[in-house]
Amino acid sequence: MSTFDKSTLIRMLKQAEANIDTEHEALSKLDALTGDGDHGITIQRTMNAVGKALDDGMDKPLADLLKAVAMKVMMCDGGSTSPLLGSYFLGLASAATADELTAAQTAALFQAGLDNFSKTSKAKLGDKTMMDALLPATEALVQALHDGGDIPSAFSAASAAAAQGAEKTKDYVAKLGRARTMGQRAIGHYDPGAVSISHIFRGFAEAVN
Amino acid sequence: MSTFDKSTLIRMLKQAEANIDTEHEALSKLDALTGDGDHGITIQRTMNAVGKALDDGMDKPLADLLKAVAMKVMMCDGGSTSPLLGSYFLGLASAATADELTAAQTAALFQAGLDNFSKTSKAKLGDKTMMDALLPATEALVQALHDGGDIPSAFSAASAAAAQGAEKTKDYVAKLGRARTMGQRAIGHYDPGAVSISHIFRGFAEAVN
Amino acid sequence: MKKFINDPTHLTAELLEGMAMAYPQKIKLESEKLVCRAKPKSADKVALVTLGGSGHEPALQGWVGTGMLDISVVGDIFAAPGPPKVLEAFQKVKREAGILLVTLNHAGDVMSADMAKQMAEAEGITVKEIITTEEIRPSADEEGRGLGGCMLVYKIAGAAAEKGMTLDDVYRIGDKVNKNMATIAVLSEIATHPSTGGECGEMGEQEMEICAGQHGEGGGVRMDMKSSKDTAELLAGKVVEKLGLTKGDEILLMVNGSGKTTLMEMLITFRDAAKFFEAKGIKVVRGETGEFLTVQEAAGYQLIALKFDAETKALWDAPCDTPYYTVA
Amino acid sequence: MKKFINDPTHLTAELLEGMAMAYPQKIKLESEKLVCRAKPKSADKVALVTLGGSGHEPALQGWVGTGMLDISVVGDIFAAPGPPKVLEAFQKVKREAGILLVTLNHAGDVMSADMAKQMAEAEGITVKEIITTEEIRPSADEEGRGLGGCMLVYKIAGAAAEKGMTLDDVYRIGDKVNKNMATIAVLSEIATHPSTGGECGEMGEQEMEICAGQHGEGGGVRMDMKSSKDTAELLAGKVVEKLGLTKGDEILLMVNGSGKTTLMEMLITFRDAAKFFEAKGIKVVRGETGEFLTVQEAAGYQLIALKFDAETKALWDAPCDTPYYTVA
Ligand SMILES: Nc1ncnc2c1ncn2[C@@H]1O[C@H](COP(=O)(O)OP(=O)(O)O)[C@@H](O)[C@H]1O
Ligand SMILES: Nc1ncnc2c1ncn2[C@@H]1O[C@H](COP(=O)(O)OP(=O)(O)O)[C@@H](O)[C@H]1O
Ligand SMILES: [Mg+2]
Ligand SMILES: [Mg+2]
Ligand SMILES: [Mg+2]
Ligand SMILES: [Mg+2]
Repeated sequence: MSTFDKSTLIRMLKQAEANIDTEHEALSKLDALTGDGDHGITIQRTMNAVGKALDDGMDKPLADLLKAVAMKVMMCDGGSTSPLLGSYFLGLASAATADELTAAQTAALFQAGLDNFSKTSKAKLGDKTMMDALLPATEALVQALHDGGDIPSAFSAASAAAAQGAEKTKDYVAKLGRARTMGQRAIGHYDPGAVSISHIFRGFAEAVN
Repeated sequence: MSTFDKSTLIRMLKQAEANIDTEHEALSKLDALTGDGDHGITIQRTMNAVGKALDDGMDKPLADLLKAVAMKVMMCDGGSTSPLLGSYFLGLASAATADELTAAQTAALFQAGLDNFSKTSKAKLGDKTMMDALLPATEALVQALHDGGDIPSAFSAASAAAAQGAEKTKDYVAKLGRARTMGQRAIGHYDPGAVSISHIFRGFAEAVN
Repeated sequence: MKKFINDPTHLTAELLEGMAMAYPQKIKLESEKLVCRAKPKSADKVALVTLGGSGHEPALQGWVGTGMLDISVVGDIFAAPGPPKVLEAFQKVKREAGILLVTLNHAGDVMSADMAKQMAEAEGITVKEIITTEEIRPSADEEGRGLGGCMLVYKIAGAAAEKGMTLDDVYRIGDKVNKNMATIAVLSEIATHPSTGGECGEMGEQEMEICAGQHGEGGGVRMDMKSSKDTAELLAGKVVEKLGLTKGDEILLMVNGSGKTTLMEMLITFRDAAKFFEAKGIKVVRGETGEFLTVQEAAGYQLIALKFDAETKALWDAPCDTPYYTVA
Repeated sequence: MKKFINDPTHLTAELLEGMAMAYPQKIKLESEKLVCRAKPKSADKVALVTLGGSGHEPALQGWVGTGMLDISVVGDIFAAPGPPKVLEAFQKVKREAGILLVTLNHAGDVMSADMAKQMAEAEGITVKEIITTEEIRPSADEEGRGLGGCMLVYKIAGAAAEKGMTLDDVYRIGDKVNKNMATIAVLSEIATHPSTGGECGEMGEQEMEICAGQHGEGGGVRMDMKSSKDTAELLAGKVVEKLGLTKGDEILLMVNGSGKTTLMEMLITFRDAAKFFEAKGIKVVRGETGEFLTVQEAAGYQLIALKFDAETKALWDAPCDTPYYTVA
């Protein structure tokens, strides 16, 4: 497969949701080490909201569907997760110019997601946040599509980059989020939000491969 | 020794205090099983108040000394223990007609203690309270003195009767005090107050033997 | 026992000092263990006195102030204060209008109060006494202890006294509250004695006890731990029975946490109990949820209900101003 | 985890229902997670809104009512509510006089508030925001979180709003409170998450942590458990430093228990801290000791102090009437 359309994106998000359903307990345990122990709950609640919004809005044009997803995500009490992913989906929605997208448009879609996420997040690379997975994943995706890669291999590259980014958070001191106050003691622990993003991108890759 | 005087009574009470100092932790543990776990604290506090009042009032006539003891006992926050033993000492004081007492007067002294204790206590034999030790101890003492026994053997008899009385509380359901509400579940546990009284009478016997 | 304390033998003295320092506008400490109003009530009004051991904060001294208690005579941890100190309180507030003494039904408190009353009478001081016995026991012929419901007597009789009612009326109203209220306790984890660190009793991993006392002295009925709803309905059912509540009755409902139980649990419990009453047509017209009479870090709560009439309801709503209960 | 709860996924909904049923004279619940005043404030006065996760009862919704908050937007356990719900609160109280939003400095709350404010502005609703950051951190260049001190902002800015002051003034006063207050937390036992039963962090048998956060997320300084006095003096010393308190200054001192810590310990702590301040000539002119912002059954407390001036002191004393804080 090499086209990217609404149904592809729906399949990708559903697979991401399934991965989070599997991983949420481990994610809460990670958050217990550097935060308040609830990230598994909030990310699962958020991804389930995504799934629900997709089911309810199947027939809408992609932009409207993504806007509905964003609203649903922001409606759930997701701590940091819900405004961050809400912003991400609003960003995606803003670039969803059609229900079927070219490679360049697909790259632009995910770039817009990252851009709007960044506005809310304000995180830089190395701050030990979701950004550490989302930024390299998006860059890898955009680069691969720009270099003419097909959809499956582009998302595989993105997934690998997200996983690598999440892995690196182990060595960081947190600059944002609840873990900020832990200082050096955060070193050695993964950032749960970054790990979530890597599970989500792994889901994207699994859905198209 | 066969006379009973103020200094004898002081020695007896001091020995009783020493016994309670040794036993207070075990008494709190008993109270934890059927009450609120503080009887060791309250009886020790009470007996220490007795010791303190004796030291402070050595030179007073016996009746005044016992009144001072009673006030000091009642001034300490002793839960059930402080009004009960306060009444006991007030009773003793009321019959302390001289600083040196005949056998008959000694019997009357302890009988008066029991009588005034009973007014506050209202307990009957078998109610699983201090009464179960104090009543038989006093009866044995009075009987022995009446039968012409000397002071040491009379207090030995009283001590044995107190111990036996305390032992029996194991088989009783409590009718008064905090253990009242335990019903059948109190069976198998000693009443801490009765055990205290037996330690006190053991001290009396030790002091004169 | 991991606690923020200093000398375990000075707990009561230090906590009272702390309360007096935190609320100097409302209370003051006299002769070490008498907690008195900062601004005494005028002498033509009935005075309210109570007594009891410490370790149950904010009870009882937390309710000294306008519209509630005049003096709380504080004993050491879980231990009734001795009779002379109670007498001292009577001497301090003696007045023509008279004194109402409220005693919780526990052996030590009752005996201390009794001796103090006799001493007061010998000095010509008149004291009327209400012994609170509102606890629901497993069998109806057992006499109940005095649990958290005392707070309702202080509040309502206190408001009556503040209004200038006679001792007879204040007594009548307080007695009516005692007779129309019911408290039932549930315990799921037992307290430690803060001076000795000893546990007051023992309890299984998945066990709870209803009709439990305040200190883990037992005497209740043990059963498997239940959900909030099942527990609340079990307890509320016994309240309905004891007070003979029927459709149209109006009640005050109070959930009084024992210490460790979170306010979250108490609020959920309030909801479950209130729904149970409402389903029977019994109207929950006033409510309180929080820690009133605690027992250190015991887990569990007391469900307290009062069947209102117009008089007690109006007095419940009357203003009061104490460190731990204020009505604006 | 032995708790009186029902469905662990409905904790927040049920506890809010319980609070609304217990205090219908003071609050009402709208669209599930907006806790609003039972009698709305008149439209010519500034409205106060706040937001935050549940699990910290009685905070934050326990302070909705006359003289304090107009709406508390409640998120699920320890989780900020999403932006649209905050927007809904703004829409509900929008008015010429304006809205003051008080946000505690935690990542989720700040981001949610920020998005909601942008949405509100797009609709022409003006909102001024105070982000509370009064926490004392181990090093002075770290930005503090918003802990229990928020209650002081609600009370004092709320009183200003109730008096009919302009948004600028209400903001100025609230901001002054934020800048003149300090909170330092000590934690000795960690909470469990009430939905998952998981422990939020870990802590040694004889360990305590100062500058600890609200949920056991760490970031403080660990040390051996200390006595009440030593702990209180350590914390109070840091408060003196942060607020630059000197002889003659007047402060409000608050000891806010985290959940498991008994009121006995808090009162002893209040005494020890107050004596420390008084010895330096700093006058503790107002006090509060109790559970304000809790974290389930965590043990420990927050020591909160506000350096008063005449304006903030008078507003602190102004009447208010909410479920969990009342000034007569
Ligand atoms: N400003 C931010 N930018 C990106 N990610 C952030 C930011 N703040 C927090 N996060 C992420 O949020 C995660 C925690 O999410 P969650 O546990 O749901 O929220 P909370 O911290 O409010 O409990 C962190 O692991 C981190 O990855
Ligand atoms: N009415 C009574 N008569 C005699 N002894 C009593 C009575 N009530 C209680 N007691 C005694 O008091 C003991 C408990 O004393 P203590 O623990 O000091 O007081 P509290 O029960 O108030 O905590 C009981 O073991 C019992 O022996
Ligand atoms: Mg978290
Ligand atoms: Mg006892
Ligand atoms: Mg006791
Ligand atoms: Mg959270």
